[in-house]
Amino acid sequence: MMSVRVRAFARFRELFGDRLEVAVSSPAMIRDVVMALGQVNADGLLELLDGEGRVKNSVIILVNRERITGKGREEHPVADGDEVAIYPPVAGG
Amino acid sequence: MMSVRVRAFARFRELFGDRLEVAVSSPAMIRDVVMALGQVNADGLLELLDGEGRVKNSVIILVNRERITGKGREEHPVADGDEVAIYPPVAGG
Amino acid sequence: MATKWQYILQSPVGDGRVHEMIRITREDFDPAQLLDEARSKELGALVSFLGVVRDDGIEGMDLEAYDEVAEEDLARIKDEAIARFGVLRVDIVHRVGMLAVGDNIVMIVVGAPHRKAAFQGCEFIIDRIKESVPIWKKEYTADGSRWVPGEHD
Amino acid sequence: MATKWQYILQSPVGDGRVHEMIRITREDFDPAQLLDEARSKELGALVSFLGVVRDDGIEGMDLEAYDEVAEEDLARIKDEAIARFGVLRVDIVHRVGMLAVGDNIVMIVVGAPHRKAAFQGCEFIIDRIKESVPIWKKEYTADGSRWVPGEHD
Repeated sequence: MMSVRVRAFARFRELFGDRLEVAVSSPAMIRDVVMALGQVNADGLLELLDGEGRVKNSVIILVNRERITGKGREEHPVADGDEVAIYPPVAGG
Repeated sequence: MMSVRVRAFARFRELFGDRLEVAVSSPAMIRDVVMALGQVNADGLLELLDGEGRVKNSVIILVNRERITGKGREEHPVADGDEVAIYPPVAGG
Repeated sequence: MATKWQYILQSPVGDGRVHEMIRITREDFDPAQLLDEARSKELGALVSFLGVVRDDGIEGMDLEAYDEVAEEDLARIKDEAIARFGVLRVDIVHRVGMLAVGDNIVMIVVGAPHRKAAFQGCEFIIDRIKESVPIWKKEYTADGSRWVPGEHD
Repeated sequence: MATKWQYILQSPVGDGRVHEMIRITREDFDPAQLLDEARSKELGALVSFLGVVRDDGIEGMDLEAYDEVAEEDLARIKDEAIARFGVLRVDIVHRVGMLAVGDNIVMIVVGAPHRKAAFQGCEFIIDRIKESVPIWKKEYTADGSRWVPGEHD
């Protein structure tokens, strides 16, 4: 098992908290981290997923402050100690 | 004869003065007023005219603060006491 | 030389406390104050343009206007910006007279509920001023002077 | 809740007396001072955008940011504006925390030799902030609260 730091913002912060640690088995990918959030808030996890159980395109994901995009992003590797951030579309300015 | 007030700006002010009165025979048109400026400064008048002796398109002409444009503008009537303004392209802002 | 002339157009806006201004003036103006006074809680977006005498080798410039016509033009341009873009507040101050490098020339402040209208309105106004309002600049350098050619010569 | 965080990026500009600022802050800022400090004789054109909490039936809003990423994004957007439009000076201040109607949210000041670049740079920056910088707003009304949807939802 390894530990990943998760940061959530805006609506997702309300669902999961702003900073948390989740334990996932190694090797891990983004999908594992997102699914682990179901242990914090199972209903909250459903808000992140579409009808096929994939993470919605509107959910923005960063690993170590770098945005991860593209069809295969859920398979992007995550290492012990990484910071994974999730947030909804931005609305600043 | 009738009297027309002329106002000139920028380069044209330097040539003719900023406010002057010119006498033209009635009925008069813009062309008569412009040509009368030759009595104030004959060389200056040449700066207003193109190769065919027409008033250059770049010379802006207003009568009573209304801009007069178009091919026939030199034939636009001018009445006793009117204010005719001439100026080069603007460069404010 | 342009004659001394100053025109202030006032219309109530917002809570009626601070008034819009359309002015051609020989006096300096305070950009900070203009921006502050334009604020109101209806205006989610304020866009300002400040034109300054730039240090490109000149010693200064003399600005001249056909005051009465310039004022009418500014008021008409303001109305056009309101009609075209739905902006709610417009201030325009343009100086004439002798200015040194670094001096204020012109400031435009445009307020709107949203940013797009404020940007469009502000840029529209300065573009229209540069192409149509009877104001001229004569630049002075160590070697002499020259009239700045119009953008629409 | 966004953590308290403040970042100031400083780089010499003009005579080196006044420095540019890229900042996310819980403190209020003074638009007039920002505009004044941006002035220099190289900058013939200064365009500013000020965003204010607009009175459209809300009582206030709470702003939250992913501070570290937002700061990096603002610095990158500034560099992009410099590279794309040739602007010479960029200040960006964005607040987070609880704001009331009429409060300042964000200010961008862009200086360039000429107006076109200053307008393009300023509008580019606020557009990019709205579409990509991790900042969110929750609006509070008499009836409750709601997250403001992103422009690029």
